[in-house]
Amino acid sequence: MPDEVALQFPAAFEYIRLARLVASGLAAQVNFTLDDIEDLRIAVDELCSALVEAAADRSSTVTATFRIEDHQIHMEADVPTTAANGSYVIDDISSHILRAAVDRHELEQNADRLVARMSKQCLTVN
Amino acid sequence: MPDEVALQFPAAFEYIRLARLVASGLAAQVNFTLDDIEDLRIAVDELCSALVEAAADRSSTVTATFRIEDHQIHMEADVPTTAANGSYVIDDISSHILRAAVDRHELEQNADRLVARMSKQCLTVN
Amino acid sequence: MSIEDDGFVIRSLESEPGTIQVGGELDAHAANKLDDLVDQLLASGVTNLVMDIGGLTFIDSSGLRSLIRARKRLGDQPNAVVLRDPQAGTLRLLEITGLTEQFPVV
Amino acid sequence: MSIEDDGFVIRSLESEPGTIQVGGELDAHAANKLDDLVDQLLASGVTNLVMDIGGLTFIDSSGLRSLIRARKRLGDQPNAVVLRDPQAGTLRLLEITGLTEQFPVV
Ligand SMILES: Nc1ncnc2c1ncn2[C@@H]1O[C@H](COP(=O)(O)OP(=O)(O)O)[C@@H](O)[C@H]1O
Ligand SMILES: Nc1ncnc2c1ncn2[C@@H]1O[C@H](COP(=O)(O)OP(=O)(O)O)[C@@H](O)[C@H]1O
Repeated sequence: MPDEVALQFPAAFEYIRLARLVASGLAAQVNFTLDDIEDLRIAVDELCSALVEAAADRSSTVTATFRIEDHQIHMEADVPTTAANGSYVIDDISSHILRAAVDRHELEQNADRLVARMSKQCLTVN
Repeated sequence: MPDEVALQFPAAFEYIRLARLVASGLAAQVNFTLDDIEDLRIAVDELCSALVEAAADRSSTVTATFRIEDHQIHMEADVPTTAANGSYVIDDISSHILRAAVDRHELEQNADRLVARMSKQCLTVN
Repeated sequence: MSIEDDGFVIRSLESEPGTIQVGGELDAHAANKLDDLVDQLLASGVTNLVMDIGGLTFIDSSGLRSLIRARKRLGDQPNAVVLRDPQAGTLRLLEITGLTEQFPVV
Repeated sequence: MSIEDDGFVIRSLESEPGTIQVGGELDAHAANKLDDLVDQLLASGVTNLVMDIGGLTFIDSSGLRSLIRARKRLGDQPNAVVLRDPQAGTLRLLEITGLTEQFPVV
């Protein structure tokens, strides 16, 4: 099984920078290029921001799990929330950014939680 | 309940820098002084290194949970491991560093996991 | 007025009313603070905004939405919100999101 | 020889046999790499080590243990391992741990 790193934080915007930090720290460790790391940072930020936005309040916990396999990085993140809170849709601006930054991304509303996923193939330096 | 942030990572030394990153990111967010952040980084590093050392192998997961209350930061971290692997003791060097860096620290071997705890009162800038 | 944090700085310049310096990381958290500052400046009668963003190291869709919001509040005129000293990353993001036209660079 | 990573760099200088440049963060992960390099140099006949640590931004007990280990392998003579350009943080750590005497600064 490939290594996984997970970050859990309250559903509040001030913690999203920690998700960016962990994503870029992890990516730097496997020598992904600065361009790829920058793309990764913004994609993680966009998706985690969507989860925080969708959460009922800051007592909900966002969990973001990162996995690196070969030259791909994957994130799966979720927050407890029901579709009754309004099913969450990524707006055009965020959508454009995500499409430019990563290879795949999706938001999926399950019965009790909203799940975000993304994958990106990265180049390495050295 | 105060906010908590948790990081989970494989029990391997290359991930300890992520624990330092999260600790310092969190501490910077609440404007702790650079001196306090530096002390915090080394204490988190010493304790997480002890947990990684005590773990059977890298398939074990280290969980480090941070909590900020008033001007105190607390970490509780653990890794699954039994005393049968040899009860873990912090050596003199690490002990001296921990005593200088934080107000309180401890390692506790439970039936199925080794738990590390620390607390530090910090000053803020601004 | 100045709002600071480890991650960002948002400051309205006394010497140039309507100019806001935004440095560091303009994510959702910082964008909320920027919205507040923009509202204060609008209440004080400012009719154009200059965003001095040479020191911006990160901006996401929340940051862009904050700029769009400011422009709307100023009646969507062509020069409602102008950007000073945007870096390559910011220009690329405006391009990707089709917002280049709305934010003239000075 | 040079081992690099986002977090640290450990490099033996061809021009000065026995000198090792250590920069960045010397934690347990990096200290393992440093041990390997020290062993290589010892195998090649080096009898004294100069640790050029001006670029060190972090060192923990694992880093210190790696220095002690190198000193032991060199027979614990007073100048077995000397430090070049240690920064304030490193000096403070040596002081706290009572190791100042063992690692002369050049
Ligand atoms: N949207 C996603 N986000 C993150 N990881 C994903 C996603 N979809 C699949 N994965 C993971 O990525 C790996 C490759 O999945 P796959 O569907 O074969 O991708 P592709 O064919 O597009 O390369 C699998 O390990 C899977 O668990
Ligand atoms: N060793 C420890 N590491 C981290 N947190 C701790 C530790 N011991 C206690 N705490 C937490 O710190 C807070 C204060 O605990 P307390 O025992 O009253 O500390 P003190 O009296 O030394 O300030 C409590 O919320 C407790 O859960």
